[in-house]
Amino acid sequence: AEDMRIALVVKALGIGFFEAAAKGAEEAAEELGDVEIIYTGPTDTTAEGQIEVINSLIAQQVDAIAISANDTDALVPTLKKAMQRGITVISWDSGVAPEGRQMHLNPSSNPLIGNMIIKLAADELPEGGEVAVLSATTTSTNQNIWIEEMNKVMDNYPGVEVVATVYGDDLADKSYREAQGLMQSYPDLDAIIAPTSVGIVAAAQAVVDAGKVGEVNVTGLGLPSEMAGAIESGASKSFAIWNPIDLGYSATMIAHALASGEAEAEPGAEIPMGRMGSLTLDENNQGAMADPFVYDESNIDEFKSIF
Amino acid sequence: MTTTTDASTGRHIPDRLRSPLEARLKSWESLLLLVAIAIFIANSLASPYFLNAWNLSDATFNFTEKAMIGFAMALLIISGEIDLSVASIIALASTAMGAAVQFGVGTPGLVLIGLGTGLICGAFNGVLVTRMGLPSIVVTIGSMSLFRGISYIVLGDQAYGGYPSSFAFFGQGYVWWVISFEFALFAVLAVIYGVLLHKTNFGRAVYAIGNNATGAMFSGIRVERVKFTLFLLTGLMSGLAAICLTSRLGSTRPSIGFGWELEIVTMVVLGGVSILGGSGTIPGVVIAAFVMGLVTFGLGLLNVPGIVMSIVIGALLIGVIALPRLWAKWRA
Amino acid sequence: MQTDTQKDTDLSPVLELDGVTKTFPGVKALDGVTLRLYPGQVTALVGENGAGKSTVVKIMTGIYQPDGGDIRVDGEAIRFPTAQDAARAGITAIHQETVLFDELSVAENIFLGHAPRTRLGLIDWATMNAKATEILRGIGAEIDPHHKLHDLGIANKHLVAIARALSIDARVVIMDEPTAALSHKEIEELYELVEKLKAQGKAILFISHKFDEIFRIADRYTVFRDGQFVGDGSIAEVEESDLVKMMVGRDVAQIFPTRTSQIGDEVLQVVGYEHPTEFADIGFTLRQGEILGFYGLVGAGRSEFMQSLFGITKPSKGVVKIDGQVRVIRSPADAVENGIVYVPEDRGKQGAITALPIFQNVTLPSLKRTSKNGFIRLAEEFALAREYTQRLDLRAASLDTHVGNLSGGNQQKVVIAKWLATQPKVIILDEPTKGIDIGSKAAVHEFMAELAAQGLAVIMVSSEIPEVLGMSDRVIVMREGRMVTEVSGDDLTPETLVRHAAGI
Amino acid sequence: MLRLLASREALLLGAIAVLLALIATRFPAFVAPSNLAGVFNDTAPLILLAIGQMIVILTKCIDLSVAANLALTGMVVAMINVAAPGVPVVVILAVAIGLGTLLGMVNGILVWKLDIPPIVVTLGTMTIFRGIIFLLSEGSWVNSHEMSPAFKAFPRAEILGQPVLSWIAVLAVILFAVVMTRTSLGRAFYAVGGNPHAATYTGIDVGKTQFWAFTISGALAGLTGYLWVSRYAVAYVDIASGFELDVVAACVIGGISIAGGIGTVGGALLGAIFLGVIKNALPVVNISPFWQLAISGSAIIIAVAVNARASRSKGRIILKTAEHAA
Ligand SMILES: Nc1ncnc2c1ncn2[C@@H]1O[C@H](COP(=O)(O)OP(=O)(O)OP(=O)(O)O)[C@@H](O)[C@H]1O
Ligand SMILES: Nc1ncnc2c1ncn2[C@@H]1O[C@H](COP(=O)(O)OP(=O)(O)OP(=O)(O)O)[C@@H](O)[C@H]1O
Ligand SMILES: [Mg+2]
Ligand SMILES: [Mg+2]
Repeated sequence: AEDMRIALVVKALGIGFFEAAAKGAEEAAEELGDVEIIYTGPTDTTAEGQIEVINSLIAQQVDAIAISANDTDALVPTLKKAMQRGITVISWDSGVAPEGRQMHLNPSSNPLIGNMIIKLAADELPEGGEVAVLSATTTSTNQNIWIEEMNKVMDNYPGVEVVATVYGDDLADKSYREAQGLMQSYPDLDAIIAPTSVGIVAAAQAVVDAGKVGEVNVTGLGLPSEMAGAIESGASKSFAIWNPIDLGYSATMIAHALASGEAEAEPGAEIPMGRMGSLTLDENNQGAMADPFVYDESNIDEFKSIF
Repeated sequence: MTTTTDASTGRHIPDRLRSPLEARLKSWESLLLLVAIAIFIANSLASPYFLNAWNLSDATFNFTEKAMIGFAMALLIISGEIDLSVASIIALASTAMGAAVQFGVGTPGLVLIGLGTGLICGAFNGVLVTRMGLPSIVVTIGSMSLFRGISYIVLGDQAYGGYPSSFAFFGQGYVWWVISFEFALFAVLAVIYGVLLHKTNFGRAVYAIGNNATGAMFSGIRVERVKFTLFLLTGLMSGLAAICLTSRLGSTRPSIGFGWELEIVTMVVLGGVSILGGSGTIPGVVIAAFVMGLVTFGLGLLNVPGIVMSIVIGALLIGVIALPRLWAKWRA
Repeated sequence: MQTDTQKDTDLSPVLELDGVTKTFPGVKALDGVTLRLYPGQVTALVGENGAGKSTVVKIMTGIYQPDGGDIRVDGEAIRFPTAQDAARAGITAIHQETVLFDELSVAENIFLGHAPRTRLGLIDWATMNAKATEILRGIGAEIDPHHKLHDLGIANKHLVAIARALSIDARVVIMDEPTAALSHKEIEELYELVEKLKAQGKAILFISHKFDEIFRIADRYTVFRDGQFVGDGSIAEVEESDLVKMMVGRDVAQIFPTRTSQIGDEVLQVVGYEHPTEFADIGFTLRQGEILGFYGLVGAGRSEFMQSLFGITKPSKGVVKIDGQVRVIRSPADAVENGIVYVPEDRGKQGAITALPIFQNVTLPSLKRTSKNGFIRLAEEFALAREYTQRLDLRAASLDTHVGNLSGGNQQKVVIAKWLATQPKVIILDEPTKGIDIGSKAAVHEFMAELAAQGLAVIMVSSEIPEVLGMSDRVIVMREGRMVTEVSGDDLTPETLVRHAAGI
Repeated sequence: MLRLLASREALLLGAIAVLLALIATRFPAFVAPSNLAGVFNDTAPLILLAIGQMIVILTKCIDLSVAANLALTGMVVAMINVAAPGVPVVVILAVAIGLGTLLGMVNGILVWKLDIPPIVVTLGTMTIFRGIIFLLSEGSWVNSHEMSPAFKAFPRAEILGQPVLSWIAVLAVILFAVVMTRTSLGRAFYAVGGNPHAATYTGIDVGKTQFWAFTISGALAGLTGYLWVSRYAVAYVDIASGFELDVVAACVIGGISIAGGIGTVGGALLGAIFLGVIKNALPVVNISPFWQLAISGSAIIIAVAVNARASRSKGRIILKTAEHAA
């Protein structure tokens, strides 16, 4: 039979996190045997760019689209069109509004992540202190949700105060400058939380350059390969991430299951994800893959060559 | 100390040396049309999905909104000015419409607000350029940041949604079979702008101004008024594009349409409009819109990343201008 | 004069052009011309507009490359790939258009490309300013070399161009209509300078349409017609009428047209026109069929006033009445609607749109008449353009030719045709025959007379006394931005005009 | 006019001083010398690029490809560093400047030999350069931990208490101030932009001079490419994307006329610093980042309006009575 074509659409090509996810997708394809992966995405993180990509995927009549969205709402009409033309659409990592997809795969549960990022900072601050958030773009869906979840649990960390939230737009230089600005405006700053793999690297570099290693701890979500240096220099004590390879693998497995009719996307359904077990959907047709994993001095060397 | 000659009757001067047909055949547009046809053929050979009415119809969305602005931009560039703030006008107009939705404004009201915002932005640029005599490239680099900046101030990290369902027609509706509303609008505007530029006194004034604004003023043309009108038109078209794009996306974020200004300028220049002003045609811009749409769609079907497509567009832009000149040099 | 003639048989030419050809798209600007320049002699180059005079200058100075033929310096064939190569060979030129840099200082304009250096090889500004002062003083120009060029009037700019030409130690000095923008006094100084250069043994090429100055300073002449060499020889052995005949190819009588116009009703009245810096106290009336001359030294502010009347600049005070009605003119478009049109002095920039074809230039202000509901009708445009260009005896390959490809004189005709086609009430001609050859000049004069005869009111700004006297019914003299007097009838003599213009 | 020019730069200096004073009222630490030195260091790349852009604009051209050139050169040297960590920084610098120069020459050749309008050429090469980065890197990033310590250390190394990055900007300002005022090439840039027609008559080859302007702009972009990548310790396709507009904005604010022929190195320097201060100050004084774009846009518009007002000609002075009044 003809191969099933599954498109893995990412926020932008070239980001280490998504390259790793693509690896996972290929792994899943190999395991499934009759699947061809189309790894694609725009070159900059815009919704318009993703729409053009999706349009060409619709034209190619792919069987499934698994997307990490640059915008919750803007992709809905196009993805609806895809579904009307019989294409299975799921979102993963960064979600699309429910009308625009059949289901959403969260890398982890949002409350867990929100709690994790503040906990990583707070664990180093037994006396409490000032922390600031360096986010990606102002429109990034998942960052905004995590920060929201984080704010919900702030009461559990008395003495720790979030003094500012700034945006580095997932650009290294802008993130760097924002981090610098934070350190200048808040001379007593104790930690920078960057729930983005671009921001966390830039913030660590800024801390090193400002000579504030040991004073300002950088934490958040990052890739071991990119953060190895920061852990080594001490700019970052620890950070977390789920395994992007697993994420790409799971998204592919789910897309395959839905497209082949093996599973149905409806509240309460259990969808098989190969070696990752199965995913249970909640009332919004969402599910969480796994808990985030913490990396520090003790295990960084083991993972830095993997992703 | 002057002399007189015997009252000489003037010599006969022929109207033209070259027939208009000959001129047309040797024109930029013919060259570009050949390029477009070549790309079309290449695309149909390269991908089995290309020759499909619905796919081709979907592909037109890649350029219709940009081309609407491109038409007005062509006139503006021919007159010797430029507007780099168009994409930011889209953002501001979209933001204004989004805000209005929150107050329960209906579709007709939204359309008026979108167009009105475009006009106001166009007037802002127009006043700075024509009244204060500032260079348009600089003014619109400034207003590019300003207009989008206002969107960011209003929206921050929020988005506007909840557009009425009837509003979806502009970006998602079809007038007949595969002909989308946007494509129909594009076609109608192409004709309107073609006539305006090539068949009216206004168009003639635009060319005169682009070639020599001082000379045009000394010839009794109201140069500032014409330029101001062109800025208004460009703003209006940006407002119109904002309506279509917002309707197509169904939501508004301040980053909407980011980077479009350069794509639109590229389209216009590829269409043979001289960036220095004074020459260019609407048919050229229409063909250029198709060329760019075909290139992105064709390469998209092969899953070529967008940045590689932009290499092709960049190379086309330089190549299509450079090749005839190289050819002429080589023959000389 | 006798000795000069003697000289040129003995001497060999410094610079010699032989069989030089230059073709532009559609025009053979030069067709195998010959030109010889001798040391210590002034050679006048004469010819109608478009005869190829400026083109030959540009070839001698490395700006254009000839298509064929030889350039020889001291008998040796040479090529000038750039202007600097020509300068190195000792050839320098004052070009017809002032080609200088508004944003640079006077000194730098003089020395750009050959500035004095310090020992480190860096530009030595102090020496440059000192040398510039010296050269300017040498030609009697009191200009501060530190000033930026755009702070200077057109005449002073021209003096800077002359200084630049002298800053190069040249053997050949070319002057392409150098007196066109200069006042009486400055022209006299230029003549002295030419004598001085001659005495230093330099070869001088002098291009002019003014026969009085040619006969005053030239030793030899060369005549071009339609890009071809017609003849050369010693000035002492030729009559003005012979030269004219060689230039035009036929006999021409030298008279101003007889004026037959009926002075009619008053069309234009200007009361108390004033501008903060440019002009003041201007008031006059103008009637149908009348030619009103405006005389003054170059820089007297006549052009500025005319441009204000045409709506380009805003006067601070003053009223304009047309046919007895007060009119507010805020832009040239208003002026044209009210029947006032202006043929500017600077035709390349203001007069014509050189990149557009002739017919579009002619119909530009009349589009309302040739179109229907704002839509263009080409046939009517061509008809209108043909009518007026033929009446002015325009020389062009076709009405589709770009105006930029025409010679200066023919460009001027296009501008005049453009305005006549609007059927105006008042036409202002600013230096209408500046840089125009003798044949076309007569045509312009005749046409002016004809316009007046048809009831048009004409204002003519001119710095040439014979033209002012020969054409005007009345003359207004301006000095330093003010109207000093109005002269008519028997008072119209060269002496009165000069006295009032100079303020003596 | 000399006085006017001086006053134009003085005006900008004044504006920067006022801006700093305003910031100081809300955040005194910002104007501490060490912090200002930091702002200058941050602005150094913008200064370098603005000098190159100024020269290009002087010749009536524009170079929209500087940021793409920077990114491409940066990526190439980063990849060289990854492939051969032992290559000394001097060689890396030479490669960066050399490659940047080469890319600048491509622009220059197209403008000079084929007479294609500069904005078209650089619009095209801008996308082509970015595309080439993608093809070279296959879209992947070069990260901090992959770069050798020496590669990253160079711009940060301190001489007399200031980082090398700052010193390079200072040297470039001095070098180009001399080039622009005291060499024939420098003056040719002014001549070509001021009046190309007259430049030809003076024996200056307009196209060739523009070629050199692009070449210099390219060389500076290449140099900045290495400095940028090593300073931020990352290289990917989109670095410095959109930065070309900041560079043009710095020039405009610095009083460089987009029509060519007018502008100074000092102006470009001050324009860049003005933008640099705003960019650095906004996050510090706690103005929402969402205001940043609108503020820099307004600054550009105000600057160009002020500059235009200062240089507007008020007509000729013919009347004797007007002479003293003026
Ligand atoms: N750059 C050019 N392109 C095309 N044609 C040109 C160009 N320069 C000059 N010509 C043409 O060459 C011919 C000679 O022009 P040129 O300027 O040498 O005349 P001229 O004798 O100096 O006239 P004038 O007395 O009006 O200054 C004219 O027909 C003119 O139209
Ligand atoms: N410094 C200058 N900068 C720019 N344009 C100038 C300058 N000087 C003169 N002009 C323009 O050049 C033309 C000729 O100037 P000119 O010196 O003949 O003065 P004018 O006011 O025209 O005097 P008039 O007409 O009385 O001779 C005019 O159009 C004038 O406006
Ligand atoms: Mg001439
Ligand atoms: Mg005058």
